[in-house]
Amino acid sequence: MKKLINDPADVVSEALLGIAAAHPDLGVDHQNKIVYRADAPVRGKVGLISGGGSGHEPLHGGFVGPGMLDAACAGEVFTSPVPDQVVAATRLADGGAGVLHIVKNYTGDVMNFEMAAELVTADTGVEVASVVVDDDVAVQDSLYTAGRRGVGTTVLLEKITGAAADEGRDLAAVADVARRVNAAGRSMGMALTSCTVPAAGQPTFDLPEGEMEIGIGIHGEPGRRRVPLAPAREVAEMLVEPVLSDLDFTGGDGALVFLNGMGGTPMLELYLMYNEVAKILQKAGVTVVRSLVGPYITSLEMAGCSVTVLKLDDELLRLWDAPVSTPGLRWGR
Amino acid sequence: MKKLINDPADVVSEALLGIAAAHPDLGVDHQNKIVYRADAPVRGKVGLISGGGSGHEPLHGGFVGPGMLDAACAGEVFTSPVPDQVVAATRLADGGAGVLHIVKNYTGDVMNFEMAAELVTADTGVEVASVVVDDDVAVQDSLYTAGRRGVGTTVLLEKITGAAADEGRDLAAVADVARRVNAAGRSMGMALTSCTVPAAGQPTFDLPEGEMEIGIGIHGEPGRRRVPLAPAREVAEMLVEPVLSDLDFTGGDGALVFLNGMGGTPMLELYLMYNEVAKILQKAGVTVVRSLVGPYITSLEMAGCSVTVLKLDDELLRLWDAPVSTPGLRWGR
Amino acid sequence: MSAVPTEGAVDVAALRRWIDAFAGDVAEHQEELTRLDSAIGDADHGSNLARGMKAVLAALDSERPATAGALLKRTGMTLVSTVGGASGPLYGTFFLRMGTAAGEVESLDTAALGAALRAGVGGIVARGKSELGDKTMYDALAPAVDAYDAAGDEVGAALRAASDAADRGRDATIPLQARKGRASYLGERSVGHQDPGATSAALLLGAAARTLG
Amino acid sequence: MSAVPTEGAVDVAALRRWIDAFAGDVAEHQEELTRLDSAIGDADHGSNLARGMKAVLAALDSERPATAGALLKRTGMTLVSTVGGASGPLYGTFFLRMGTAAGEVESLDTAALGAALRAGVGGIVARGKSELGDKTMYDALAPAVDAYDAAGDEVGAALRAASDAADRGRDATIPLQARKGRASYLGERSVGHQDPGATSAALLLGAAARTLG
Ligand SMILES: Nc1ncnc2c1ncn2[C@@H]1O[C@H](COP(=O)(O)OP(=O)(O)O)[C@@H](O)[C@H]1O
Ligand SMILES: Nc1ncnc2c1ncn2[C@@H]1O[C@H](COP(=O)(O)OP(=O)(O)O)[C@@H](O)[C@H]1O
Ligand SMILES: [Mg+2]
Ligand SMILES: [Mg+2]
Ligand SMILES: [Mg+2]
Ligand SMILES: [Mg+2]
Repeated sequence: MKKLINDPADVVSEALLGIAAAHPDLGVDHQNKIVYRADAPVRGKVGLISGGGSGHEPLHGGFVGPGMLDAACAGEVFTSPVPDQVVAATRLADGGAGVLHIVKNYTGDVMNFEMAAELVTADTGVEVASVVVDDDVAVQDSLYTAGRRGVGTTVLLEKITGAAADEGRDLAAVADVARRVNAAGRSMGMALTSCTVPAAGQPTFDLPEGEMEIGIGIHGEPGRRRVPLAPAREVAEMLVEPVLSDLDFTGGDGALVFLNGMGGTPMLELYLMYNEVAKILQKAGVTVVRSLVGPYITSLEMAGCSVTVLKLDDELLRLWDAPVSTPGLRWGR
Repeated sequence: MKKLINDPADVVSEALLGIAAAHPDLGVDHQNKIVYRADAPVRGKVGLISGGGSGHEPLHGGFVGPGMLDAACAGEVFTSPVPDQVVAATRLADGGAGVLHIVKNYTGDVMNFEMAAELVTADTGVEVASVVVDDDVAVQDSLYTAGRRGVGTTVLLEKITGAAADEGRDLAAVADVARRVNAAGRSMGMALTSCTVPAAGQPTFDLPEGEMEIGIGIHGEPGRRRVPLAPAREVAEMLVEPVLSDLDFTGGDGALVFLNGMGGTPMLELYLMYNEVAKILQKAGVTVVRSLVGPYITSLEMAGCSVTVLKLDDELLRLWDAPVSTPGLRWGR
Repeated sequence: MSAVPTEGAVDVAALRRWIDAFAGDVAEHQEELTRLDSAIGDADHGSNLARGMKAVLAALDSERPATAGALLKRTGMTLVSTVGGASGPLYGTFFLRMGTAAGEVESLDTAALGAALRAGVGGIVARGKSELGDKTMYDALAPAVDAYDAAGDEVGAALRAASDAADRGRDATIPLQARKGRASYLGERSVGHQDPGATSAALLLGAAARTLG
Repeated sequence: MSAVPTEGAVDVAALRRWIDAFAGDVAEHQEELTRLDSAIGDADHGSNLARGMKAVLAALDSERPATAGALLKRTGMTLVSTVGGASGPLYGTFFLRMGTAAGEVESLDTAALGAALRAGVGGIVARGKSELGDKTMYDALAPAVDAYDAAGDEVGAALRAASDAADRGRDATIPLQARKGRASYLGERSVGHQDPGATSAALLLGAAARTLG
């Protein structure tokens, strides 16, 4: 294992020290492993929190700031945070208008956030709503799965919902925007390499030269199928086709296209992939009105990418364009 | 070789298609492989151009936009652009106030930019000034080297000099700011892995488990020495010590600290490393007033990082804080 | 309300020995659990449980709960607060419910221990909505409590039966296609791999048979 | 001003055969050149030169220059415009200066060819400020032009002497510590490796000996 770390057990807490040092606009509760807006809670604004295992940076801590999240809980690498963290983050984020929990659909995340919401409601009276992101078309929502995973759409949802909260909407309305984003977003990912969980010390799976995994999530797990390595244009087809067959673009809505890097794939390749994706979407008659290219929801140092397509209406577009100021996404201020 | 590409020969031109598709604010001259501000030239403003081999993204194309570069030339992977490209970029960027060439100190870059400047001056009458960035303390400037390499400081210089040009200064004054930044910045880098040049098809060098390279540049070349893998805190010492012993901080100036990822190292590790670097600087009595953490000047998918320390005075700080709007760095608008 | 110790009953000290033994087994098998989780999950089950059980030992050392209920609930709360992931809430709920069922007593007889175990497993089902054959820890735990109840009055024999059944349940996860948790994302590719949670659950019952019998 | 063809002289067609042969040698040795550049550089010398020589062949095919000067200058300009890196300006300048020295003639005799080669090498020194022993292409080219001049009037013999000297100069780069170009960043670690540019320069002289002699 080759990593820039000290003791594998300290990776998350030491990275949080670095986040605190690098971003004076953010506060870090090192005890509870929470990154929060230094000016939290914002009076009268619905608080937005999220969290999950670490190893997906900049998600979620890098999306804390004006226009996006109020606080984020960092679990151990690829391990959902514990309820205590979520409770503490909820308290930090509550400005009197309630708190929205943005939860990626993984058994662990869902259960830990659920327990936290039970505790918050019982102990503090803070109003909590939850939205579960499940946008990964690699996984069918059926009796045979834990439902679709929450992947790329999470980033877009945190941004757009953050803008809705900034407009002063109430908790139900903010949660509604979040659910609309989730309903309008679909993703599909692939890996060229595995990644190494620091505590495990070796790659999660073995992926020989000449092969790749299609339909991966963001936890370094193997994907739905292993296929021979293919040129970028074919990889793009494998990702975009299932996304588009699951989203109805006949209404003439525009799309936000998000080409995400899994952590170990450089921008040169991501832009090249984005070109392939854009060509396929154009052929399919999808009008791309906004795009995002880069490593925003990652799987440690895994090489690979995912494609997220979000159907935009005028409101979602306006909320996407609204100012945001976080380490990971920043514009308009 | 596992990469998201089609034909290795087309990597750069296809990535430029992706940049054009993803960034409507940027123009791309595909013939000359130039990324430019769609609104270039800006009348009356000194034009800023840079360029170099590809594979360092977001450098340089990702730093084109208001407040930073006017145009950037993309060479083949790790290969300096040719004079024709530089000439074309100079023309695109000239708003009547002359053009500054920002050149990283590599034999190839220097010679190609030099030939371009000769051609521009002979053919067009556009006034050109050049600044050569040479901030890498791994390489001593001596009879036995081609001088120090240009690495991390390039990013900071492009940002700060861009702000100076935005203020309407003339070419000599803008070039002077650039030279001051170069004089005040020092960098040192390391690698955990090699990277693979697409056209070469295999890793540039072999770096076994348990070893790392100290004193690398940004072209996937081996470093100054190979040493056993060490914990992050020791790696930080190996990078910061030579930087600080080359910069005089007795005047009480603040520092901008830039912890750069080489492409394959995830943010989790970069923040952890930043924490180590910040601790060492604090112990050394250096006041960090600004920081930048992330992959901004990369070496394809190489795992590793570099540390750049820039001594700031009030003016450089103000110019760093000025608004910038590029794919790679954006704030204030 | 403190219980009168019964012959052959499981007292607080024995329960503590169980927790100690489970913590030891988890530490010993940490790499194996993570390796199993690498094949069909995200390579953290071993480190998750090891971290949690280390915290449990520390909590029990500092608090020294005096009743079965207090000891089991402290174990559960510590797991909930330190493990995370899927197994944190699940094992946490197991011990919390088991502790609630056990009550503030100094020892448990065979029937009370069986009822407490069954309550704990019920907590896992309530949290995880797992069904038999989903390829989860429940596939080891469900047959274990059934075997315990079927084995009669002698606590040692009952726990050995439970442990054997848990081992068989664990082995029986190998051919299954997962329908819960991360492994379900793999679809048919989950077939042929032993479930990590069922493996740690079998360790839990094995430790019980060694220490409570 | 068109020259009278001399017996044993090198005409435009022969120069074109030289360029063709060099392009072929570069294509054939592309991987080797890149491998050498991997050890002490950035793994692109082979693809750089291969790309450039492919473009040169295309340019010469479409333009069919009628004089030695035009052919060599077109070669140089194409290399400058397509190679990039250090070798682009260096080889580009070599051919540009060689073409200027050759002039608008249809053939070169032994002395004129030697003078043109020397002018080309002078261009490399002017651009790259290289000195003997810096571990660059100059270490193959400098002894080559000296050997050419020392070899007498017969162009074939002169080129064979030059080619042999270039090969020796190339081999002599192995023990050197680089003082120019990327390899210099490696310090002592550059010792023991053959310089990629000296290797391609030896190919250039080898192709000349085969085609112009
Ligand atoms: N819904 C569920 N019900 C019961 N057990 C489950 C459920 N989901 C997952 N598990 C168990 O959890 C184990 C994985 O635990 P762990 O790796 O610690 O958490 P995570 O899956 O969040 O990484 C699985 O092997 C399985 O036995
Ligand atoms: N200053 C110089 N003078 C002469 N030759 C040089 C000089 N610098 C580099 N070279 C030659 O260029 C070769 C490398 O060419 P190439 O790999 O194509 O360019 P780059 O070094 O820019 O990647 C070296 O092997 C060396 O022979
Ligand atoms: Mg996990
Ligand atoms: Mg190069
Ligand atoms: Mg797991
Ligand atoms: Mg090279």
